[in-house]
Amino acid sequence: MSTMSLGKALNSGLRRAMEHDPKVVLMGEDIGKLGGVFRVTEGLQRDFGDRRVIDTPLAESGVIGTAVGLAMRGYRPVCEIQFDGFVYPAFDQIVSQVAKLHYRNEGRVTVPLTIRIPFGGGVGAVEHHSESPEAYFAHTAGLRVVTPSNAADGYRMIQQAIASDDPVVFFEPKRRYWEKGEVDDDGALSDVPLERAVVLREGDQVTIAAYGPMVATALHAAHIAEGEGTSVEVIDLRSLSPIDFATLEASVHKTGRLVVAHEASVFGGLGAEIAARISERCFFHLEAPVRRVGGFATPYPASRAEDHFLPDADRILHEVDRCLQP
Amino acid sequence: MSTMSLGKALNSGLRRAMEHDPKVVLMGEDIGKLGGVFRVTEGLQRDFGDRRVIDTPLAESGVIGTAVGLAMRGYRPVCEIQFDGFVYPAFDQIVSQVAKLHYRNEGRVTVPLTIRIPFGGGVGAVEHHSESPEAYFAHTAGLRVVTPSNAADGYRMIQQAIASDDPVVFFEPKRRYWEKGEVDDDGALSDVPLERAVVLREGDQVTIAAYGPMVATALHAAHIAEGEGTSVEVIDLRSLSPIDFATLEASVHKTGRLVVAHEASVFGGLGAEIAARISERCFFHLEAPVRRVGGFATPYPASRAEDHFLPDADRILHEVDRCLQP
Amino acid sequence: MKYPCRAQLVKGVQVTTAPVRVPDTRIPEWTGFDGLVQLISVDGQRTVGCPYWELVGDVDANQLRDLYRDMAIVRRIDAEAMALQRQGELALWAPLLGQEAAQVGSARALRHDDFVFPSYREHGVVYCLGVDPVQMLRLWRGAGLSGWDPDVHGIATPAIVVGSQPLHATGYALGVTLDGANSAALTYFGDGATSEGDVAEAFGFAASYVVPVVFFCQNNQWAISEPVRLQSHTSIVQRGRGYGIPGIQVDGNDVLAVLAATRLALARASAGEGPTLIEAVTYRMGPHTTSDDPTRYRSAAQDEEWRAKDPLARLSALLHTEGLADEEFDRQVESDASAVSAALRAGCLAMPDPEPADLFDHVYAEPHALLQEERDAYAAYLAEFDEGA
Amino acid sequence: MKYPCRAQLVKGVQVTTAPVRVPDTRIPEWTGFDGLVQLISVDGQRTVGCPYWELVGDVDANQLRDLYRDMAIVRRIDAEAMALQRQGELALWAPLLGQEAAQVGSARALRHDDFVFPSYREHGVVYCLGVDPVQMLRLWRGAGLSGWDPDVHGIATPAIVVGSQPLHATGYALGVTLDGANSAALTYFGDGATSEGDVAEAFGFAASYVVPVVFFCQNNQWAISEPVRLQSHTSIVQRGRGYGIPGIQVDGNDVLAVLAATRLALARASAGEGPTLIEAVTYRMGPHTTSDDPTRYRSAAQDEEWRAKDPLARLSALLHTEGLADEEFDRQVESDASAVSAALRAGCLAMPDPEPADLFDHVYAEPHALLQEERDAYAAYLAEFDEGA
Ligand SMILES: Cc1ncc(C[n+]2csc(CCOP(=O)(O)OP(=O)(O)O)c2C)c(N)n1
Ligand SMILES: Cc1ncc(C[n+]2csc(CCOP(=O)(O)OP(=O)(O)O)c2C)c(N)n1
Ligand SMILES: [Mg+2]
Ligand SMILES: [Mg+2]
Repeated sequence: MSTMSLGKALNSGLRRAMEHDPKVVLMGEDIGKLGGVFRVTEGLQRDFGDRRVIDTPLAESGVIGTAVGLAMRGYRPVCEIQFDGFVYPAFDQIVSQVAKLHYRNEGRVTVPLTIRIPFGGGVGAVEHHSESPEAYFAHTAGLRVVTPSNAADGYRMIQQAIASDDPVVFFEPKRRYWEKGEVDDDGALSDVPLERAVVLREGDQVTIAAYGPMVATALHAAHIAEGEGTSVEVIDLRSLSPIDFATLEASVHKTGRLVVAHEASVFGGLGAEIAARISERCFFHLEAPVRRVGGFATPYPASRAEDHFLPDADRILHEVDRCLQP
Repeated sequence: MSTMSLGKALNSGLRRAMEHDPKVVLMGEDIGKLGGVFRVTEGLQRDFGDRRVIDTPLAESGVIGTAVGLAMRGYRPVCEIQFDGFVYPAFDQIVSQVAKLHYRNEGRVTVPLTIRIPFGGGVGAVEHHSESPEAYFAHTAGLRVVTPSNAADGYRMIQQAIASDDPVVFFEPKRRYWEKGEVDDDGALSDVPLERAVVLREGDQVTIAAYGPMVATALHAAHIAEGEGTSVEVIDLRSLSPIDFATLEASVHKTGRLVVAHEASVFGGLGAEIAARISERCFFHLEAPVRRVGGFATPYPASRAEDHFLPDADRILHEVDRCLQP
Repeated sequence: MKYPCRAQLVKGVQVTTAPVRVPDTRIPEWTGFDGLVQLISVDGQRTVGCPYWELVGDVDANQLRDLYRDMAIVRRIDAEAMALQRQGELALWAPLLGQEAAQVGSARALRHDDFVFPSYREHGVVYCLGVDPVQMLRLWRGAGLSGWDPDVHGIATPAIVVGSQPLHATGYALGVTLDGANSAALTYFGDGATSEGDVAEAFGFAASYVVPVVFFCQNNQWAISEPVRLQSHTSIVQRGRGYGIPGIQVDGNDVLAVLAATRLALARASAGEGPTLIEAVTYRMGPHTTSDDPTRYRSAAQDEEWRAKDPLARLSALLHTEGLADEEFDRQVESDASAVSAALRAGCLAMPDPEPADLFDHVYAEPHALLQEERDAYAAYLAEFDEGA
Repeated sequence: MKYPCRAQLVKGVQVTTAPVRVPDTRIPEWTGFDGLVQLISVDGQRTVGCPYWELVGDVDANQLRDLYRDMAIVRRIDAEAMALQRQGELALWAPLLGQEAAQVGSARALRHDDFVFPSYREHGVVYCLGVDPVQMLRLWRGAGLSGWDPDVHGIATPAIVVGSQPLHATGYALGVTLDGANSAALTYFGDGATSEGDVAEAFGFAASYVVPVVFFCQNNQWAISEPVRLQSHTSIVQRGRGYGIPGIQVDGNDVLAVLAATRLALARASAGEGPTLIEAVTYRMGPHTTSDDPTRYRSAAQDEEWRAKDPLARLSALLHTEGLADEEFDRQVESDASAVSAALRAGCLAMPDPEPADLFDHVYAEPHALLQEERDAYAAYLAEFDEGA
C-alpha cells in the first residue's frame, strides 16, 4: 500500500499495464516529454520509449481513427484526449467506428481501446475545459463508460479498462487529480469488477448516487447530514455504462429515497436514466420521488460563476431534505 | 388546404421560407440538381439559383462550420445532413460552436441555423442510415430540437424553425416522408408554438408519448387498444428540447399511466428524461410506473432484423398492458 | 466454381512482391515521373516510353489474360447484383461498372501480407482477395452488417462513412512499423471523400509518422450528384503533395498502369519511404447506387465519352490484336463469368435471414448486464406470442 | 488613455485599402514570388530587391513609429497580463511574446470592413482593432466567456477549440461574396491547428467557392510541447498549394513584411481571386500558457536563437540607425505603454464578477420553458439561504 494522488495512481496504473502487456501503447497530444497537461503520463515515454508513448499531431479524430487501425493490427491503444471539450472532433470515429466495429464484424474484430478523458469543472478553467459529456457516450451502444472517484479506483480501474476487450471511455475527474488516497499497488488487482458500483458509506434514510468528481461532494453532504441526524447512504456508480442497478435497487429498498448527483446538465443527463429505472423498478418502495441535482440547461459558465453551476453539498442536501418531506 | 406527403410539405415549407426571407440559404450535399437524396429540396435550386441553394463539398463539419460564418454575416442557413449517421463528423461544430456561440457572446451574436436531419429506421437501409441521435442534441444546452410527425407539422414547423433566432436541430422521420396529409399551405402560419406538444388522440386510461416516426405507430396501437376496450391518449411531443411537460403532466393527471416510445436505445434515451420528470412531478398521480419502449442497447442492426429492434404497436401495447396490471 | 482463398494468392499475378520487382534505387526515379501514367492507350495499343513499363515487365500473356478474366468476372458480379437488387433481393447496391481496371489492377499488386481498407464500392478488390462473392452481398441484402473475416482475406469490412477508413489504414500501417514488418496497408476512397477532414488527418498522420500506407483514390468524377470540381479545383494527387506525400496520377481504366503504380507505391511503403497517394482517373459508368438517378445531374455526352474508354474493351482489343486471345478464350471467360453469377444468385437466394437473438450478439466482447437483461426480456416477450398462438 | 475605436481606424496605416495600394495587374507577380518575404533583416537593415517593398511604399516614418508603438504597447499588455495571472487575478493567460510583428503587421493591413476570426493568442490583433485591453482579460479572468462586441470591432470572440475558426471565416467570406461586397475575412490559427480536419475542410471550401478569406498561420514552432515537425514535414504554405491556394511565407518577426504580405492577400481577396494562405514564421518566446513549463520539452539554445530575432529590437534598430527615432521617442513609447498597462491593471481589478442570475441569460435568444423554470428554482433556492440568515 502507498499513498498517492489520483493523478499519480493513474500514472502508476498505466505503467503497470504497459509492463504487463507489450501491446499497450499510449497516444495523445503532449503526452510524451511533457507527460500530458496533467502529468498523468509523466515519465512513461522516458521509460518505455517513443514507440510506446506516442505524441500525435493535433487532431483528435486522427488520434482515435489511427488507434482503431492499431487495434486491428493487434495493439491495445490508450488514447488521451487533452480535455473533455476536445473529444467532439473525434465523436464520429468513436460513435460510428470504435463503438460499432465489433458488432459490424460479428465479433471477428475487437477494438480494445481505452479513451482517457479528464472531465468536469471546478478548476477555474476557460471555456471547453470543464465539460461533462458522459451521457453522450453512455447512450452509445458498444462503448463501456467508467469513471473512478479516488486514487485506489483510478489505479485499478485504468488497468481493468485497458485489459478489457471492449472499448472503454475512461473519464477522469480532473478536479480530483490532486486528492490523495491509499493505493494497493503491491497487492494483486482488486476483484471488484469494472462495472460494479460500490457503497462508500452506509445509511438507511436516503441514498445518494454519484460518480467521478461528485462522489467526494456526496460524501461531504452525507457527513453534514449525519450531524443533522439524517442517515445517508452514498453509492459511487464507477460504471456509467452499464450501470449497476442491482446495487442501487438494494440500497433504495432499504432507504426508500434516492438523490442522483452529477455535474452534467440534468436535462437528458444520466440522472434521468437512473431516476427512470429506479422509479420503475422500485415503484412500491419509493417513499418520495427520485430527485436529481446537477448542472443547469446552460453551457458551462464563466469560471467565476461555476460554483453556482456545480452542485455542492448544500444543493445535494436540499434535495435530500425534499425527499424527507415530499 | 391541399394533400401532400411529408417530404413535399417540407419542400413547400422551405420554399415559403425562402420567399419570405432573402437571407435564407440552403446548404448541403446533393441538394441542388439532385434535390437531395430524398428530394426534399427538389426544384429549389432551379427556382432560387445556386447562390441560395448551395451544394457543398463532401464534409459535414465544413457544412456546419461555414454555415456558422454565414450566420455571423447575417444569413439564415438551413443545412441538410444527408442521413442521421453522418451528422457525427459535424458534432464538434454543432456542440461547441452552434450551441454555445450565443451564450459565449452574451447575446451579441445569434446563430439562427436550422440543421435538417432525416432520421430513424424502418426503410431497409444499410448501416449508418437508420439512427436516432436526438438524445445527444437534446442534452446539449443552446440547441432546440424538434421533429414533425406528419405533413401539416412538417410544413409549419420547418418555417418556424427557420424563423427562430435559435439554432434548431430539425429531425425528419424518413420512413414517413411518403405519408400524405392535409396541409394548410394557403392559410396563415399555425399559432401552435414550435415547443408545444399536442394531444393527437384523447383517452383516459393510459397516455402514450411519442415523436417523429413513432407517432403513427402509437396512434395505431391506440386504435387497436380501443378495439380491446382500452382508452389510450396519444401525445406527439414535437419538441424534444425543450419538452412540453405541462401537456404531459395534464394528461398523466387524467390517465395516471404513461408509456414513452422512441426508436433510439432506451438506455440514456429521451424516454429516460420524460419518465424521470413525470415520475417526480406526478408521483402521487401515477397508478403504475412509467414504462419505456424503444431500441435495445445495441447498434442499429442489419435491416432484415430491424423489425425486432424497432418498437411496433404490439410492443407498445405490451407496455400499455403492464401499466394496466402493474 | 472455386474462389482463390488467401492462401492460393501465393500463385498468380498478385504475388510478384514489390521488393523483388522494384529495386529501391529506382523508386525515386519512378516516383518523380510527372504526368498521367498510361501503358495501354484507349484503343488498346501499348504506349511507348513510359518508365512504368518496367514495373510490369513480368506480366506475360497468361497474366494479361488473368487480369482480363478478373475484370470480366467482376463486371458480371456487379451486373448480377444490380439485377438482384432490382428484383428486390438486395436492399441496395453500389455498382463498380467502369472501375474494374482500377480495382483489379491495384488488388493484383497486393502482397499476401498487405491489408486493405476499402469503401463500399470495391467489389472487384474484395473478389481479388478471395472472398466468396455471395458473402459480398450479405450487407447489401441486409442479412448482416458484414460478410467475411477481415483477417482471413486481408481486407476490412467496407467503410460506409465516407472518409473514415484512411485513418484506420494509417493506424494499421503504424502498427506494421512498430512490428518491424515490411508489409503495407492500402486504403480505397473516392474523389468526394478527399473533402472530409478525416482524410486530411490521415494524410497528416501518415506523413508525420512515415508509415507504409497507400492512399488509393478512385476519382470516378462524381460524388453522387457532385462533380469532382466541387471538391477541388486542383488534381487530387496535388492534395498529397501539400503534406509531402508523393502522388501518382494513373489512367484508372488501364489495368496495367494501375498495377504498375500500385506496385511502386507498395514498394515505397516496404522500403520505408512512407505513404503514396495514387489518383486513379476513372468514371462511374452507372448510378451512384441503385437508389440514384444520374439523369438528373449529368449528361449522356459525358457517359458516351467515357464509354469509349471502357477498361475491358481496351484490354480485350490489346489481347486480340496481339493474338493473345481468341474466340475460344472469350467463350471461356464468358462461361467462367456465367458460372460465377449463377453461383452468386443461388447463394444470395439461399442466404438465411438473421434470427432475433442474433441482434444481441457481439455488441460487446465481454458480458454486459443490461444487454443480457434486454435479450432475456425480448425472448420472453416473443415467447408470449407463441403461447398465445 | 484612449484606444482607437473601429471608426478611428479610418486614420493611420491600417486604412491604406489594398485596392488602392495593390493594382490587380501586379497581384499574380507578387503572389508568384517564391521564398521567404523579408523586408527588414534581423539586424534592422532594409533588405534590397524584394518586390514586396512596393506593397508598403506608403509607410512613412510616422507609420513606422506607429507600428513600433503598437508592438511595444502590445508587449506591455502581454507582460502585465502575465503578472496579473501570477498574482491570481487571471485564471490563465496565453502570452504572445515574440509574435508582436506577426499580429500588428497583419492587423494594420485590415480594411475597416474586414472581419477577423482569431484564436486565443491574438491579443495584439484585438488591440489594433480598438478593443479596450481590459475587455481582453475578461474571459481569462473567468468573469465572462467573451469581452467585446464582434460587430463593433470587426473581430470575433477568440476560438479556444483549435482549428474551429477557419471554417467560420470561410462561411463569413462566402456571405461577403453573396452580398456582392468586396471586403474579406481573415482568420488566425497556429502551426498545430493545421493538423485539424476542420482547417483542411476550410481550405477545401474556400478553394471550391473561391471566397475572399485570408488564412493567416502563425507558425511559432510549437504546439504546446510539440514541435511543428510533428505536424508536418513540409512547410505550412505548401499545405495550401494542395488545394490550389497560393501561399506566402513571410518572416513573422518583420512587421513590414507581414504588413505587405497581408495587404497582398487582402487585395487578392477583394479582386475576387479567392483565398490566400500566409505562413508567418515566428516563435513563441514564452510558455504556451501560464500553466505550461517549456523547460520540459525545449532547449534554451532555441530560445536564444530566436531572442536574437526579436521583432521589436529589429524595428527599433532600423528606426534609430535611420534617425527616425530618438531617446525622446523611446521615452514616449515607454510612457504610453506604462499608461496602458496601468489602466489594464486597474480595469482588471475593478472588473465585476458575474451574478448568479447571469448564468441563465443568453442561452437562447427566445424564451425557453425549462431554462425559465431552472432560473426561478435556483433563485428560490438562493432566497431560502437569505431567509435562513
Ligand atoms: C460522412 C458521410 N457523409 C455522407 C455520406 C453519403 N454518401 C455516401 S457515398 C457519397 C458520395 C461519395 O463520393 P466519392 O467519395 O467520390 O465515392 P464514390 O461514391 O464516387 O465511389 C455520399 C455523399 C456518407 N456515406 N458518409
Ligand atoms: C480541438 C482542440 N484540441 C486540443 C486543444 C488543447 N490545446 C490548446 S492550444 C493547443 C496547441 C495549439 O498549437 P498551435 O495551433 O500551434 O497554436 P499556438 O498555441 O502555438 O499559438 C492545444 C493542443 C484545444 N484547445 N482544442
Ligand atoms: Mg466519386
Ligand atoms: Mg504554435
